[in-house]
Amino acid sequence: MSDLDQFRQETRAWLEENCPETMRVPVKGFDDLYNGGRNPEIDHPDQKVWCDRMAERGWTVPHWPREYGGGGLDKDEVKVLREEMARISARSPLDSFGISMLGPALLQFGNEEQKKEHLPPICRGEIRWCQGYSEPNAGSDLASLQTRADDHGDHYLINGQKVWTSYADKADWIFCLVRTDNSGTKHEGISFVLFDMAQSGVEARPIKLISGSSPFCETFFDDARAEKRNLVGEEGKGWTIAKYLLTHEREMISGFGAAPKKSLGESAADIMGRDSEGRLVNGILRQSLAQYQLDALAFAATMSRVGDEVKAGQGLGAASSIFKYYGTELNKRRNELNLQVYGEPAVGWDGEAYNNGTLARDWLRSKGNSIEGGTSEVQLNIVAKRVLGLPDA
Amino acid sequence: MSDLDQFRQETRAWLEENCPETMRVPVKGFDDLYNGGRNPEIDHPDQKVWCDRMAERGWTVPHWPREYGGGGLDKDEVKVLREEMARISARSPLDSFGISMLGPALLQFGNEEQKKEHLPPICRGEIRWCQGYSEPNAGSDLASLQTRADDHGDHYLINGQKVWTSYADKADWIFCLVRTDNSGTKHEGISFVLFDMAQSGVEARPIKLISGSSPFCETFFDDARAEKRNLVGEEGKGWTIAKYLLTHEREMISGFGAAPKKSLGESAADIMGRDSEGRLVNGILRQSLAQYQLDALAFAATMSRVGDEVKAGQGLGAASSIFKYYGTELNKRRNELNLQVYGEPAVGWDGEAYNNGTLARDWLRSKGNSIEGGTSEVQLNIVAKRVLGLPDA
Amino acid sequence: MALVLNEEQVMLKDAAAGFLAERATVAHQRALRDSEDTTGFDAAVWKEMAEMGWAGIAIPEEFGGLGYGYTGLGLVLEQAGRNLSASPLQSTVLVGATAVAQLGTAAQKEALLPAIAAGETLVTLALQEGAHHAPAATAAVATKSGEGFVINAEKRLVLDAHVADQFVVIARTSGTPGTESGLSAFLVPANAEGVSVDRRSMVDSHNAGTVTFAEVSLPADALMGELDGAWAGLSRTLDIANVGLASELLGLSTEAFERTVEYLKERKQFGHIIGSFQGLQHRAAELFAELELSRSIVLQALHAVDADSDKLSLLASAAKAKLCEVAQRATNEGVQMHGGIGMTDEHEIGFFIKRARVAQHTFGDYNYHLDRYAEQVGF
Amino acid sequence: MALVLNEEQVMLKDAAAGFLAERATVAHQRALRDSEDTTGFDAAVWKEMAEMGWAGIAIPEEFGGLGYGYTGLGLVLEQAGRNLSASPLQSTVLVGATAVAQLGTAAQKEALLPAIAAGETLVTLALQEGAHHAPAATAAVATKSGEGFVINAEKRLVLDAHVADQFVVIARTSGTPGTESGLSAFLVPANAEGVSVDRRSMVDSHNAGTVTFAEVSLPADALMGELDGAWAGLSRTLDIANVGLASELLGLSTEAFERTVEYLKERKQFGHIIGSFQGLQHRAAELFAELELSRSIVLQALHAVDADSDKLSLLASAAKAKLCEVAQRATNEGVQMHGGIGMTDEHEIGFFIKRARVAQHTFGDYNYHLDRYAEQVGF
Repeated sequence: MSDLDQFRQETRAWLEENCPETMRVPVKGFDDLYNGGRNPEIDHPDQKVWCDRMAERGWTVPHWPREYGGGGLDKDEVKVLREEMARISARSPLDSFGISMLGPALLQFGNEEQKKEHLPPICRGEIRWCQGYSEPNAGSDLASLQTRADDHGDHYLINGQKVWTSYADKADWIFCLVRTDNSGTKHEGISFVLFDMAQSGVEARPIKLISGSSPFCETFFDDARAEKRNLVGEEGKGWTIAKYLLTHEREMISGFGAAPKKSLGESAADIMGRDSEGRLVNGILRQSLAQYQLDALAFAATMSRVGDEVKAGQGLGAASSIFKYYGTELNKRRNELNLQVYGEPAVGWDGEAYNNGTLARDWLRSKGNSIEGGTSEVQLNIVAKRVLGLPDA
Repeated sequence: MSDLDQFRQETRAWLEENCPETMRVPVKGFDDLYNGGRNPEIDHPDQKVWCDRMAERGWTVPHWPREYGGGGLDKDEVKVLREEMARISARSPLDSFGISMLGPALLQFGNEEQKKEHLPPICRGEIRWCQGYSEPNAGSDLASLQTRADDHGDHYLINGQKVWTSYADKADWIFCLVRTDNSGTKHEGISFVLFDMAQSGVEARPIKLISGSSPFCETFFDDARAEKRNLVGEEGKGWTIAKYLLTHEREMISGFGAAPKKSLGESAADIMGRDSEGRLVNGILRQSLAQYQLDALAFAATMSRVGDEVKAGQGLGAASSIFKYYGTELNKRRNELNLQVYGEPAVGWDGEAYNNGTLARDWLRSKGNSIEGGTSEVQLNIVAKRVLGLPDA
Repeated sequence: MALVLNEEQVMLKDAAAGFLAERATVAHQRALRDSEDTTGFDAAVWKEMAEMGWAGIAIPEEFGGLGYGYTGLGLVLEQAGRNLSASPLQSTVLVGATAVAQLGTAAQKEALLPAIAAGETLVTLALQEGAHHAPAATAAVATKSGEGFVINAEKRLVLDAHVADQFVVIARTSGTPGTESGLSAFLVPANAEGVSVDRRSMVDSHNAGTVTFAEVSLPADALMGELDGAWAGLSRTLDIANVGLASELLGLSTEAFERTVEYLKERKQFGHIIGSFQGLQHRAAELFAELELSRSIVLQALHAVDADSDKLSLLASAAKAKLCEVAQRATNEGVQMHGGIGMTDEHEIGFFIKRARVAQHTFGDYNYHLDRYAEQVGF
Repeated sequence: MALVLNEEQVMLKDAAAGFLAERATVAHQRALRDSEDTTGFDAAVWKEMAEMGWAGIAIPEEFGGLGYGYTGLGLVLEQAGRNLSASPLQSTVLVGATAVAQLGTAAQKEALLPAIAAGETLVTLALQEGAHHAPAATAAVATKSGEGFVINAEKRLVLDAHVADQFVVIARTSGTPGTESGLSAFLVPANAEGVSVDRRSMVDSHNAGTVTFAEVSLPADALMGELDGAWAGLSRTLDIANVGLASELLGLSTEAFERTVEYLKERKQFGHIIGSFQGLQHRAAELFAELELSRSIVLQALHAVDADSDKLSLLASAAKAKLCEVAQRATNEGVQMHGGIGMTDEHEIGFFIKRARVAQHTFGDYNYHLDRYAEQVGF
């Protein structure tokens, strides 16, 4: 038996024994994921049990090094673990910005002490992180941020305001872009610091969205304290890390646009009926649906192609520059079509008959996809200038 | 009997007697119109007979004053004349840029001598005019024109190059924008002059278009002479006249987009067939056609509305600012749909089976609609800035 | 009829604009929503509207109305669209009164139209059964029982269902679902036995509900017009309803657009007013063009109603399809161009996108009406 | 199969790009057009192509081909699209050889495929009868006559009709127009009695014609495959033909786009390089995105041919529909963004828009294939 087969056998056995039955049911939505933290939101006690057991083996973040709390698994082993978890429909034990955003940045830009201090608690689900990027007067123009960090010897004092900080009201620590220097161009003088949210100088107020949920906050800093040992990278060089994370985030958001499992056109035909040739009765909607599905197919093919090109050692091609833009626009189209296909229940907001407005709320939420993480307009600017080489105005 | 009834009776009788039978057949296309000039292109001798008879009464341009060779008719009389001509399918006796473009400009901006000199020959079809506006390096940016007019006392010497001069190879005189002064902004120092094309310093070379026809020329001036008495308006103030004529031209071009008499959707159903419900079999094309026809209907309603608003004394509303843009874009859509509806014969270029490529050539010609007379992009800039009040970059 | 407003109409439009911008604004709508108001509109405001005659604006003078025609009502609805004002204008003035006028007997008109015109009675149409507007697909059944009828039906998206006094219920008295013949209309009081109303929370926070008619016994005179013969009157009612909704969507889209253009003139990014970026300028200019087309087709459709044109169905579907398309574009551009702030509940632009989609869906969306338009045009 | 090119394919692509950019460019195409060349392509260039093996690129090695598969042919066609090269690549290599391989008997394959691969024989498909591609609607009839058949047909848009040696003619041997069964394929030599070719001048100045088959007598062995059973092989031939045309349109669109972007970087208006205007930048960036999607779907469809995927029909229609859409947009933007100069015959951009529309139409346009795609997907 190969090592990998043996690993599979052991993994299967361990999962069978350790994954609680309640954690073998798929999550219903974002709110159902376990995010950890000092005061975790726990819908079911098994969530913590499951997270702790996985964390003990480093399997909450199986591809990170063991020394930082990860599982130290190689690509093939990670794949086996995912497959075996999928086999029993095991939930992901832990979902957090620490894993998806800060961790990769620290592994790339952090010093040894920072990795040692911050990564293990992320793996164990002990500390929940949020991201302090956008500001009220710096939306797409992120680099014009004004939140100030004043040098006080071994620490900074932070003053200013962030907005669109995801779950800042529930996070323990923040990774935050601050201005340590005003003298150069706007991209210079930005620093990337980490600090604890549990201090008197920090206040987070949730923002209610048009979809009715409040995943984001306005966050205010009034002499909030950040230790200098928690400055990541050099002072004034934080923009490099910010760009790295923005790209990372865009790739995550673009995933929204993947082709759905069930064809929307078939759902439409089920709901609205077919003509004698088996075609959706309404030919107008049929055109929009066919064009949407065609584009979703071609977009999925493009994501595969770029993946295959990377695997073949050809590097990340120019096609990847369109992912964020196209994926989010596609997702918005999909959501508009949902309203047209599902009709009256899709414009319902509350109540069981409308499944608490899931379709409408998803539709409204999708409008943010082409704004957050760099608007579609900014994406198109980037393609025009960096890929096509068109000049500045 | 009212005066108008009597006018109708007399007009009817006169037309019956004077309009040759051959001129009671509708023209087949642009090339079939009579344009007059020193060396007129005559497809049938009756063209000149008909033009001369009408010109004698001033009816080639019935709404111009009698003193300048027009008919001196009021609005109601002009309407009666048109109706009576339509009754017997009488052709328009004369079609020229002199009537449609230069005449209105001279009536507005010319001095008495200029009107007396130039308008009567236009009415009589003796002089054919062309327009010298665009230059190779000043397409949309018309005001950056470089053709130079140097002052030589009683005349200018013109040097430079024009492009897109319609039928310059067939015209006798040109109305031309030239630069008389380089010291101010680009809009200043432009003058509007008239001169004879029959001189050694003028050369016109036809440009072959993608549609295969050559309605436009490149025109070269090498010390071409223009008399100062043929400067229209003040020296250096020609831009005002140019703008007046551009607006005039845009309104003419926007007329292309009017809703067609026969519904394209019905033609498609005749050619491609209907399903059991009577719908065009191909639902994809049906969607495009329905959307096109809907937009054509709404555009026609908009042109009516603006006309009614003007009649009601409300002035020319903001809606008129979209005519050129929308009308030409609509016409391009119509022509693309023609290819899809008529299929193989519509991509034919020559030969009887393809009616000498009429559909394809019209389709190609339509591409120029959104370029000539101010591109669609320039039109959108104008709406954004002048109508919506959005700021300059 | 010239495509311009006459003096009387301009005055009406200005009056409506002034009144609604003060008394029934988006802020008022937000307050109604957040307080979970049980009426769902401001009864005092509605009373004032009725006093101004709006409840009977399109009702002939012989029945106590103003007789301004549907062009007049369209102008008021356009202003309601600009302010997202919730009121019984749609349920009762646009649809209910029209249904009574088109379908009712002389006695029913005598009884109801003056009461509607006085703002005393709310009448609404109970039609839709499935997820989509599909009037010929009506399957609800009314059966003969003695002199009268017994009706069984479940109807969705009934406007102002929770406060209506009377329902105009469309049910099948013969034929099979999918056919236009065999449909009849009945006048059913809200307090009849077997009628139950489930008020529904829709995305626009306006007022609609599901109404169940369980073995509801009706006297013979509850029948409106001919037995089995409701189609023609229903069709005309729906055409008018859709022209009215198109008017509302015109106002809504225009207001969303104008607010967005204003925002483009204020917001700075990358050191520039974002309204100076040509990419946004061209999109705004294109949308402006579409809104001008929208205004024309709505006005033409309103005139077709008042002129009793035989092109009404064609123009009604044209106007509704065009306004569904343009409202979707205007509200989507509105949110996108506002950026992050447009995603917040605190900002008002979100109210426009929400109301738009419900109005688009009501009595047939873009797909329904563009399809119907193509049929009317002959292909 | 990974969606990347292997080393062999990259070399093939580079070789094709180099050769065509030198020997069969738009300028060559213009010269052929203006001299009213009777062949319509450069026979010497075609000979060189055949010497490089392109005539047999997708033909199995057992029949004298290169056996590079259709992915290889697609790469060459993409380069032909970039240069608008006229040659028998479409008529014979893409369609004719495929029809023989899919429909022919063993003897027919033996006789024809090696000759095609050697560049010695041109074979083309004679299918379309009406204004539109509609294979099931075929009405031309072949009747039994003794041991053989007599065929009567008028076929349009037959590629390279005027120089073809053999026609693969689709005719009905039973059934009624509109049904898929009852169609048969016949191999008809161009010099058979009753065959007349009318070369047609199309907008792209490439080569197509109308072929009339008047009482053409054929021996029994002219039948390709089963009597009445051509549908499956014809369908597959058409799927492959459309994937090949999509490859050509991909090259054409990409080239038109790249030339336009270059022009945007050079042309000045209002004191600025026009490529600095955000309105044009966004349109160019959107088109770039569509071209990347186009590349992916074409590659996926080419792989589906070579992998004998059961999704071929779905992917072929997807690829052709997408490329019809994108080619239309890319060529229209090309002319518009070039402005006045783009309208002149002297500039080359016009050649792209002309070839695009003919390639779009050939074997089914956007409307045909998006409709077919929706059917394949199940609605």
